[in-house]
Amino acid sequence: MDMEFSAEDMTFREEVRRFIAENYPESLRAVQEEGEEMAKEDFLSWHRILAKKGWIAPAWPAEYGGPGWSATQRFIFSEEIAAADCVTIMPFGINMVGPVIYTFGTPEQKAHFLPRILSGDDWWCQGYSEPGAGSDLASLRTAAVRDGDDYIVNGQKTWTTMAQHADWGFFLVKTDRELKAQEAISFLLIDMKSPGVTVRPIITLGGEHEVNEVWLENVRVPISNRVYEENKGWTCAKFLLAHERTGIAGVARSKRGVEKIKAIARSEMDGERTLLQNPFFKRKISQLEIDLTALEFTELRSLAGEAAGKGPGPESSLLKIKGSEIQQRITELALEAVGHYGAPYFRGFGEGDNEHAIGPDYAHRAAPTYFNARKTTIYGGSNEIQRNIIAKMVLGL
Amino acid sequence: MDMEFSAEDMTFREEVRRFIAENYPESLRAVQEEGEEMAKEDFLSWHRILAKKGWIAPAWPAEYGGPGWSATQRFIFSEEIAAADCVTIMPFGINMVGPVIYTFGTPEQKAHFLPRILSGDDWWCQGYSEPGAGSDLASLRTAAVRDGDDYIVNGQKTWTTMAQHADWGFFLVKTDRELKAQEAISFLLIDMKSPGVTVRPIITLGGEHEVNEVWLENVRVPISNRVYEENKGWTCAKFLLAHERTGIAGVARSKRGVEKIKAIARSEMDGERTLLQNPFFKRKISQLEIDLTALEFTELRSLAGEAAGKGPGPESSLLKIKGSEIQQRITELALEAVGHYGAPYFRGFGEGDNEHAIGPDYAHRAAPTYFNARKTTIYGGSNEIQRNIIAKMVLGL
Amino acid sequence: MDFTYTETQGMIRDTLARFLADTYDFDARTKMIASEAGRDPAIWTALAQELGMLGAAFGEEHGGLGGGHIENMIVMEELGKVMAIEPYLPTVVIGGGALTAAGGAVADHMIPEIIGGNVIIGFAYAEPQGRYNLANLRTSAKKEGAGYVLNGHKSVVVAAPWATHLLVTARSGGSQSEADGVSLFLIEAGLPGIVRRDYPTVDGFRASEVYFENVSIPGGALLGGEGAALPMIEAIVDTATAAICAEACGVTERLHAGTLDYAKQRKQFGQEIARFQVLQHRMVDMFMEVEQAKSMTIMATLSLDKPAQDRMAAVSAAKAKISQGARFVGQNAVQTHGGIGITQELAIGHYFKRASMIENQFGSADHHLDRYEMLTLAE
Amino acid sequence: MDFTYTETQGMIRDTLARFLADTYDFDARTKMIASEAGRDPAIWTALAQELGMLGAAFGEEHGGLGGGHIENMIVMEELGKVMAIEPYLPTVVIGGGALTAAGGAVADHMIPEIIGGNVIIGFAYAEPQGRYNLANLRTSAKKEGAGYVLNGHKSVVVAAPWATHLLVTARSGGSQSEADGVSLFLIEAGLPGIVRRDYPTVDGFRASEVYFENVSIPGGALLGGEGAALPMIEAIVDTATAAICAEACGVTERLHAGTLDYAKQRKQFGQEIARFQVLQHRMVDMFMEVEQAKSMTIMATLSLDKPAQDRMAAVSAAKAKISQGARFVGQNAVQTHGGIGITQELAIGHYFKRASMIENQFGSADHHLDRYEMLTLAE
Repeated sequence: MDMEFSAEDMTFREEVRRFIAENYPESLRAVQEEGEEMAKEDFLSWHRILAKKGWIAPAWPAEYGGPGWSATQRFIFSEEIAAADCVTIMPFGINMVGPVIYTFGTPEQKAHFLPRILSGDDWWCQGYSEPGAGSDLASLRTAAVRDGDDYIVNGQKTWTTMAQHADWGFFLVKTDRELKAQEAISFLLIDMKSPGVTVRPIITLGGEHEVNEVWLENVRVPISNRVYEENKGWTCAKFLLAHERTGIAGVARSKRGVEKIKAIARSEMDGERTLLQNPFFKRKISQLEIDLTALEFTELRSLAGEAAGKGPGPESSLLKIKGSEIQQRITELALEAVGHYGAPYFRGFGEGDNEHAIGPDYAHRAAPTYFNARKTTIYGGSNEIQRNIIAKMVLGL
Repeated sequence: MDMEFSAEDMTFREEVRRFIAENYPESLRAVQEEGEEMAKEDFLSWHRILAKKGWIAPAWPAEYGGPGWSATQRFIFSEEIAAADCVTIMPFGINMVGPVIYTFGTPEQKAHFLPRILSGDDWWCQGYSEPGAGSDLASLRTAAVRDGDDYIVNGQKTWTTMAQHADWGFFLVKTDRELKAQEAISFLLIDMKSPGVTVRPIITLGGEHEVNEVWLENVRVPISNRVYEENKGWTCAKFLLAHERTGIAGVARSKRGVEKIKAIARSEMDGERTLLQNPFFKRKISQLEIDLTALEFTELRSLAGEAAGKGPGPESSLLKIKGSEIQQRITELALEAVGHYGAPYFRGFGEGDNEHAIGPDYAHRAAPTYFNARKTTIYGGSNEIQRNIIAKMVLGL
Repeated sequence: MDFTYTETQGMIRDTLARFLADTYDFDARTKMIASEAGRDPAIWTALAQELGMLGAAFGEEHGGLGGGHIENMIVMEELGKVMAIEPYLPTVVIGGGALTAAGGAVADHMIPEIIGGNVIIGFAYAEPQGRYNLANLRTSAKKEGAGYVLNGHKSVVVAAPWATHLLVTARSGGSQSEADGVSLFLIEAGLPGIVRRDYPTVDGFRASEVYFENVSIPGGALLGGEGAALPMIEAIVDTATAAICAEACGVTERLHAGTLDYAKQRKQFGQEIARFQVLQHRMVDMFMEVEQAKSMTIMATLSLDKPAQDRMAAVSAAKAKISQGARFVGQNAVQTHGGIGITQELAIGHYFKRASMIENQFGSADHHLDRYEMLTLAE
Repeated sequence: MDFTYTETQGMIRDTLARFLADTYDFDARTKMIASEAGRDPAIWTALAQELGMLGAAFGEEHGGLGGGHIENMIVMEELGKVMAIEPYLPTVVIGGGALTAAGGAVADHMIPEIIGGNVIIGFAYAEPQGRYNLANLRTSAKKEGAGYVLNGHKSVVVAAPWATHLLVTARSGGSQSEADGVSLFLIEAGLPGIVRRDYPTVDGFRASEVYFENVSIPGGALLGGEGAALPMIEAIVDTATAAICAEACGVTERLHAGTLDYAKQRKQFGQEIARFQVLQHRMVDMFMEVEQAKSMTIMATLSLDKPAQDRMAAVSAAKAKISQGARFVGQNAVQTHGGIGITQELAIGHYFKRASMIENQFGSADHHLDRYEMLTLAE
């Protein structure tokens, strides 16, 4: 038992750090610091740089274009990416549909889609949730009916993140009205430019346009775009859910988030002292750091188990629960730290206004970010669902 | 709207305070400070003094021997009793069976039992819970079968507080095997000296003998000792449950408890400062005080509602939940405050040892009191049950 | 001891509740906020002239109904229930409170104007460096002739874009955080040298950064003694703090009720989510926070005329508890709603935003716990 | 990075677990505690001589198995699972740790005695005034000839009634809380002038107040440099703290497992209480605390040989988290059991008592948060 990184790992960390320093787009950094919504091209610029380097898909097998890293290397990579405040790589292609395709797809699907996911040529979105069936995937109503070599798809999806940019979406649809829910679901890849697909924005509390409703009206989807067997889509979905939960702890990003809070608390004054010298604010930070350490070592233990051949099991729900709670607490502390300047709201107001934001730079996104972060305990299977999963799968209740 | 006490109330408070100062037994105070278990006579000495004064049953109607006080006076009385650290008057006669008897009892029952409750001649205990049916009164199994002018009672009760001293007990028993639980229960008064009654101690975590198992084997109980109609005992039980919850907030005692913690924290050193100067310990005290203030004013609002003719409703479960949580937090702070000296355990060890306790006076009961206080969220309907009650009765869930 | 409303107080509450039910539903509020002005001035006029509501808390000698803190509590709770963005707090509670405290000719002139709905006041007290310390002021008021010259920068002055007047704290002497040397001025909002930068707030109000650049103000603008206004300002802010505690009661009551309604109708896994025990107990915990918020609001409101020490301890106890309760209720309302709770579409998310802002307004829970300890646990 | 046990480590764990399953069930433990001696000496002898367990953490040069902190972690976790009252912590982890650190002739002599089960050590470090500050000492060691004379009072010395030796911290110079001037002595427990007052502890151990009244001790009793032992004592206490973190993992794992078992069998309102969602989620939360306790214990244990700053921060982080977790798991185990959880009859209440004592042993959560902040967040 030891928790030191090997010399090779340290060298690797240096290499990653240097690569980011030398290649991360300056222009992107500027957009990030403004705190405005990213354009599609902003996300893609960094995606393409990583793709060119061969580092865009750390977890993919080498045969499909992954870099062939160890679990430790992937961990180091994610730490460095977070430490350098790089924009998030959209997970829908790389982390979600990609692994489903290389695990369950046909040779043709692999050959066509995987390279385009890696390159960023296709932007993906996820068509899972439906109105009235948030975390309850078994009660889906979107239906696909066979018509020759096609399915005709009708229904409505919601909470579809970044669908406004998407070229493709992967959808769970019912392909049999007779069978029980989980035996009647298929996994379809749908071209978002197909006739009958409509994307409508949902604006969230912070004013962000991240999620959408997607309406499907008589959308024609070739049967060849179904992954795995008909009515076996649940297998893909379960695989993907487990996959999605690894990394969802977000340890590296939260570490970076704690550092940012410290920086804010060093610059905010609380009377004659800095806010970081306020014992109670400091205590919230130290408690957060300690909880984050507990999460980190729980994730490392889980990774070690994975390396030893145990797949990410239902205990990864723990990582989701604790990870999301910590992410929220970071935003709570930021809002508390900025005091009066948490109130002003600028998004979409006075656009074209060249003046600097009101209050310190870090203040004007504190409240919207806090509001927005409430989603972390809701999406990806709400924390209540995660507790149900642990109760059932781990505790046998 | 105002929250000041009237001049009459202030005079009343003075009178109560003076009475306690002049009449509370010094010998009892000494026993309390030792922290050992009280003997029956210890409890009764103070009971008899209050009885003689006519103050033993603040809530009873004057016609049955109550002092005829207003809700505010009762509140003041309870505050002064707590502030002076008087021993608790056992509730089973005065607060529990007494009100049931004067509300539902026959003239004979009233004439016989009420004076003896007031005087302290009869010590009462409560036979409700059964093994396997803690808070679930509807699934009782103790049964009473008619035999001439008597019932023959068989069964087992548990968690029977202070039954080792009891002359009489009030019991919930099933009097009909056919009917549904709540329609088959009767409320019996049982002479604890009857043949077939066996009391066995249960020792709790702190080493206390407070609760007992009570075994009933062919115990013969005259039908004249049934309160209210046969199979209508549930009515008495519900009435009593509501009655029991008023005052269960324990605000006055908890206020006194907070003062004691402050005194401990003033005398315990934490390096160069007192523990009360430790910002985090101080914060726990201030948070506790504030939560207690919230509870106090919630109780006062509830009392005001009562005075305005609204009986104590199911929202009194709030008082039980928050009151018990606060009582527990007080004991947590005491244990935390005493540091190393929380560990030594003396009850029943080295009895007859005249030396002083190890560590400061306030230390040696901290851990047992903490352990014992876990009961407050369990008994009287566990806090989970109380939440179920609010969910159902207040929120309509 | 008595916790019941008088008949008049009951009428005030019922009248206001009916009016707001008619005029201030979620859609109407959304439209006001999205409008150029950010409000519907007709509402304010109606509150003043049709309902006489702006006079509820003022003395009869000024044309009011003879009420006080309790009337403010009633009004603020009702406004909270609909998330009203009306400038009642800065104008009536704060501005009116300052005028009542100061008395004299300015009060005799201005209070009827407030009651009539002709005046809106912005409270310019916060500064970028000052956090929640009311004495930490860089804004200066230099004596010049019979008047003063104001210079400085005030942060997040709620309702300033609508204001006819500004109530300004400034330093007429002393060093930056000293208790002595703080003065309070009520000035016209349009004076030369007052520069505003207006913006919306995350919870639907409009506010401004206000810059004073050599603003000449008359001597009559001074409320209270020159350099000796801090105790009065503290009392005013305590009154305001109790008022937003009352608003929080309205906001959290609706967060709880909305969650209850939603849970009873929303189905998952084949049943109403209200049937899940975890959610039931959570809604019970929310209920208990709302009830305790009400208790603490009454306690604080009834303490506002007590001696300063007692008043401050009571208000800080209430605000600390209510800040914590507002967070708990708001977060759990959103969580219980799931995705729909974090969209702009439903009212619930907006109640959550207001609850979140109330948390830190006039001081966070930590700030008030500090103050409470200083007053009651200093060793 | 590697979180797996070696084959030997796995064997140690399995052997110990089997032995304890056979010898240390709840009834056996209850009898030991109730006995005059308060323990069953045969167990200690068996641990030493049959299982060779007391040598697991010692170097081969002293006849041990060549292990260290990880072996202590394994043993302590297993002992925690049965609430063993064996003096492994003061004797092997603390006494053995001090001897290993000091080295030299005394180590060569004493370590084999420990491994053989012939020695029991009590760690006399706490004092009535000192709380968790290891340097706050009134016990004095005055140089006299080749030796020292000890005077003072040590609090709650666990296992002292059984001890052959005492490991004593004392001040050979400096003022009461100064870092300099602290010395460490290993002395025989029966020396003239050592007065004990013995008592049981609430969690089943035996302990003593130990009074030194002009106790003459030889110069060879000194471990480490005279007046310079504080860093070594801090390292030893950190090692002990990590060890009770491991014990806490065993204790809380059993609290959780016991609660799960009970909930699956206990019926109320016509169904197993394990079917109530509120209890399910609570048991999930308990599970998560247990898992995180394990993670933090590994983290702290693997940090014990790091530089002092890093070691202290790691141990304090772990102990703070585990103190909180032990309280949460213990309280909820009892609550879920209901009345039966607070009787002496069931094991669960005794696990709760041990968990409650672990909370503050070697420092409360607040103490360790303070230390963590001092090390990592000092500005």
